[in-house]
Amino acid sequence: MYTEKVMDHFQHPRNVGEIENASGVGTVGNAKCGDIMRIYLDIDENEIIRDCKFKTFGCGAAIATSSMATELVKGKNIREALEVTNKAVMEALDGLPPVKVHCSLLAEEAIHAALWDYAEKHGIKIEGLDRPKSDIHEGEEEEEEEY
Amino acid sequence: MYTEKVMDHFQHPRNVGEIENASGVGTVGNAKCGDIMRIYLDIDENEIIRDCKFKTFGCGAAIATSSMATELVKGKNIREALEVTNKAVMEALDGLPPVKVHCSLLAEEAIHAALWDYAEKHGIKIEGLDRPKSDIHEGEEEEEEEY
Amino acid sequence: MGKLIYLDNAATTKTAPEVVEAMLPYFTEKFGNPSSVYSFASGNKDVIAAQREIIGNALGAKANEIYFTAGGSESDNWALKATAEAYQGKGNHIITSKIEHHAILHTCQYLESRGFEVTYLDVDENGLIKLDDLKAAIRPTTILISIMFANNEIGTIEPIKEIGEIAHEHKILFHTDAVQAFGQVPINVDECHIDMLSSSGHKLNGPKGIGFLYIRSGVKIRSFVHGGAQERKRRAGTENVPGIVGFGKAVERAVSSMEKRTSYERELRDYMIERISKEIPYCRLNGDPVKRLPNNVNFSFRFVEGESMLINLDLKGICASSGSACTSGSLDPSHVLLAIGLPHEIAHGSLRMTLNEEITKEDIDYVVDNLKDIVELIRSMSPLYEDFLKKQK
Amino acid sequence: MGKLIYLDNAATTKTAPEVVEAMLPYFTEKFGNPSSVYSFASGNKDVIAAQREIIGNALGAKANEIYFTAGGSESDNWALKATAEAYQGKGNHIITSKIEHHAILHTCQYLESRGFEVTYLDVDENGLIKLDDLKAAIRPTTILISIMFANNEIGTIEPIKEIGEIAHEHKILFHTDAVQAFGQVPINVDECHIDMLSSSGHKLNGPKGIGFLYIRSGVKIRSFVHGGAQERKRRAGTENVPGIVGFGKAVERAVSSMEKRTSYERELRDYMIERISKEIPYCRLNGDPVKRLPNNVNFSFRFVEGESMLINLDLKGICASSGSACTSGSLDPSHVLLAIGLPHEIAHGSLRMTLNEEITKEDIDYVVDNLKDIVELIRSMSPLYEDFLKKQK
Ligand SMILES: Cc1ncc(COP(=O)(O)O)c(C=O)c1O
Ligand SMILES: Cc1ncc(COP(=O)(O)O)c(C=O)c1O
Repeated sequence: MYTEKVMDHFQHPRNVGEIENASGVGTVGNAKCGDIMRIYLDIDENEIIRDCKFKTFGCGAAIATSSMATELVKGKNIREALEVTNKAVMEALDGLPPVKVHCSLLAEEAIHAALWDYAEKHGIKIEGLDRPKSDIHEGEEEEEEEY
Repeated sequence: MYTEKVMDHFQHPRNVGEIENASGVGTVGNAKCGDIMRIYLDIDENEIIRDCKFKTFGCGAAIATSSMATELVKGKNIREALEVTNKAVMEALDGLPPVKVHCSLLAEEAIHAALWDYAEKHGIKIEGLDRPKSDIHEGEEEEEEEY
Repeated sequence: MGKLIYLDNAATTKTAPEVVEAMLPYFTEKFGNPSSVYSFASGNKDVIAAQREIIGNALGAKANEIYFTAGGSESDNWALKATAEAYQGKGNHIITSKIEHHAILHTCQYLESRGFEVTYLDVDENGLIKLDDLKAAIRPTTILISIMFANNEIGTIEPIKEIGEIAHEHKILFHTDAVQAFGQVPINVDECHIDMLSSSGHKLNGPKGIGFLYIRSGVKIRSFVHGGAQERKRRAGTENVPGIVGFGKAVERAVSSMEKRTSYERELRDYMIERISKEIPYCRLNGDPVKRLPNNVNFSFRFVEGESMLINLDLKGICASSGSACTSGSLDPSHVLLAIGLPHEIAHGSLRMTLNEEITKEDIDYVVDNLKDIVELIRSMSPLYEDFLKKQK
Repeated sequence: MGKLIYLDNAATTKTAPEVVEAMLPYFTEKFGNPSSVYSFASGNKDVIAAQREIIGNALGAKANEIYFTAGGSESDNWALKATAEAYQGKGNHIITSKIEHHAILHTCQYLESRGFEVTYLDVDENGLIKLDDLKAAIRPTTILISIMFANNEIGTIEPIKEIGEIAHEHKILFHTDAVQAFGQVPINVDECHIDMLSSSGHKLNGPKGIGFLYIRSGVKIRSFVHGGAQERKRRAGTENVPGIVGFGKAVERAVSSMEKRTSYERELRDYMIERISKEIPYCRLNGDPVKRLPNNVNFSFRFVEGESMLINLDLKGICASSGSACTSGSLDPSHVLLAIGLPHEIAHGSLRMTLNEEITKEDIDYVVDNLKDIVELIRSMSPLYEDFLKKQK
């Protein structure tokens, strides 16, 4: 069901953990729907993401996308990090099953939420970054029954 | 599906043929329903059935019941022959599948029809013998669909 | 019993040994439920997808248009009942033919009892529907045309492409029961404008208890069996993995061997038809002589009843079937033989022999030689024949 | 992969080798259509009758009350849809429970869309329906009560005898989905006043794609699949002879071994439940601890999501299942776990392990040891656990 890359990141997740006094923290998803992602960012004065950690409650894809997303944003500056879309995460994992695409969206949202938190804490505005949705599944339709 | 006795009478039918100038001939059933039986009787002056022959268009059970019926009436007197019911024929054959019971009725009717013909020709009345139905299936319901 | 000559391949076929071989691992080794997460079972999902692909290819269809069922009857029931329900808003009229299999006819009768109207098209003396009749039967309320690809008794192949064109022109859904045709004649669902197609595994050397319904994407019929999310949520029930694997293998086999096999069978068939026509008097070939399944031989013999032929043939190790009422336990002979215009008594004397690639010319000779004797024997006992001979004089 | 510990016997079971053995001749040797006249095939009719006898005996039913289908889902659909149709004149109300299999629930939803009214009974925290609720739900228009014999997720065995008595008292038909129970617990249809009962072959080491519906004689439901005269004219389609033979063998096997097998499984089950309860913190046993299928273990682990448990177990060669939404691709966790009152996030962290007689105590130890590590590992990555620990301080 999962690609080798997904399985690798699931079995050996990168950057699991917390960052004390992180520059920004974002938590998205909800337990009701079975996945919650929390991302910690450590951002230096040049707006470079020096470190990034995550904690995730969720399925194999949720864990793998969290791991991959943290890998992708680490070392990037804020603007570059904003461009790490769910598509980028999926591609880096060699794809996800259709029913798991929402996990990659969750990862994108978690980064955005952490960046938003950073921006708020520092009183800055990051162009192209919207307030995170309180619930990632808001407005998401349950996969339509085919007929 | 058929008992050994039925198969024996089907494979080696007794008394197949015609009797020229028979004392009585009866034909019952119709081609529409897939079975016709014709029975020839040779009855002597003591009302003993000296000989009996049949021709049948029909399934295995039709042929076997014809054969058995002729065997059963041969040598009997008229009154005894009247008592050769379809049940007697069936028993003598060690039974018939339920959907084939009507064949044994046909055999009974064929004997009755031949006896009726004999009675008419000789201007006598045989007690307990009714005019044969023109069609053995008259009034017979098609096997009810169970539900 | 000695030799067995199996000439009833339209009733069912032997599951090919390589089909059984392909199925076996899925009983005891790879027995997992394809819906499961763990790798031991989830591979079975791919295996099923592969069979869908094979079958789709064989029909010129997409894999995801193939929905596995328990057999031809379920497929027919699904197609008719679900179409009736889904397109009820558009109309309540269905067109079919008088020679369909009971899985179609009895379903139509059921639908009639639920307020639908059904036109049962007549067929000509060879069993072909008339396209003009079809056109004339179409109403604004017609929602479905269901005509079988080939008939199971007399082997007649209907003008499916032309029917499909008429249906398409009138924007009416077209279903075909291809239970007898699939694997015997090439089928392309696009060329024939087929929207739904039924098939059954055991008719082409696959296992019993598995079939499929092809449903063109866009056709909005719902589940017939509600429950789990199998078959893209359209047919619930844990997948019959061995059955599906066996079916896929059987289709692969049937399609790859089709040309060679059917040309062999066609030759044998015609040889058999010729010998019987020439050597047994008072007989009639049923079904179209040309537009005919490659393996179907069907004759009526006057003055003879079918079941007694079958039993006599059985005693010689020959398996065949008949449209006689007696074989079904009812009083009426086959509705197909009546529909092509046979009188009852002649319909009762019909014999169907359906060949396969294992049958040899020697087998055919053996069968025809025996059949000659059997017909003669039965006629010698027949009061109808007696009357006929007397009239001749 | 090395060792495989299959703990998903509620999803499907391995077809027993002796079952496959019994089926094999019916593919390639005795492949005849049971409806045929000739002796080569007609013997299969008796073979089917013999299986019907075996199954009838296992239930205290008559052989002719057993109707073969393609599986549990078809049996459930048939029972519900045909009853609704046949007893429409009497009423339009059906009573079922919130924890039924989707084959029941989705069929009920379908029937609701067709004008029927359905009461879905609540269950208590162990998954048991309350008899008082049932009594209160009965209306003059109630035509059917359908309550499962045992639940497929949490293993709870419902008070079937009491339900049957209530149904009987009110002259309401009683159907039970016994797909999980048949072969695991003794069932007598008369004692329990069961009018219809569904079963599926592959849940008791029989083949996939075969099931049956028991219909008490006198219950006037019609065909679900119309067509040929098979199954006493109530379920059309060429009989799946190998499937039926395999099913019969599996039932024979399950019934004769039931006492020994289930007491073995029960012991293992309770050992496993005890170890997990004691050794893994923040867990909850789902389902009734006593009124429980002998092979069912179902736990929820807080702060843990089910699918990631399954994948980690899979990596250790352990096959299990979860009520997590993620395993089904939907967003909601199992309706059964919600019905017994679990909050969503706890329902997501459920794990079902269903044993069989081949599992050993050593296997259980291996599984529990690994499960402990896996739960700990997943918790160490869980933001919910992090929050929980912080609050504890
Ligand atoms: C309780 C219950 N009912 C019905 C079914 C459906 O059975 P099948 O998948 O064999 O159609 C299952 C199993 O999937 C089940 O566990
Ligand atoms: C034309 C046709 N349609 C439908 C069926 C039904 O198929 P099955 O018996 O596999 O359900 C058959 C065969 O019996 C058939 O010949």
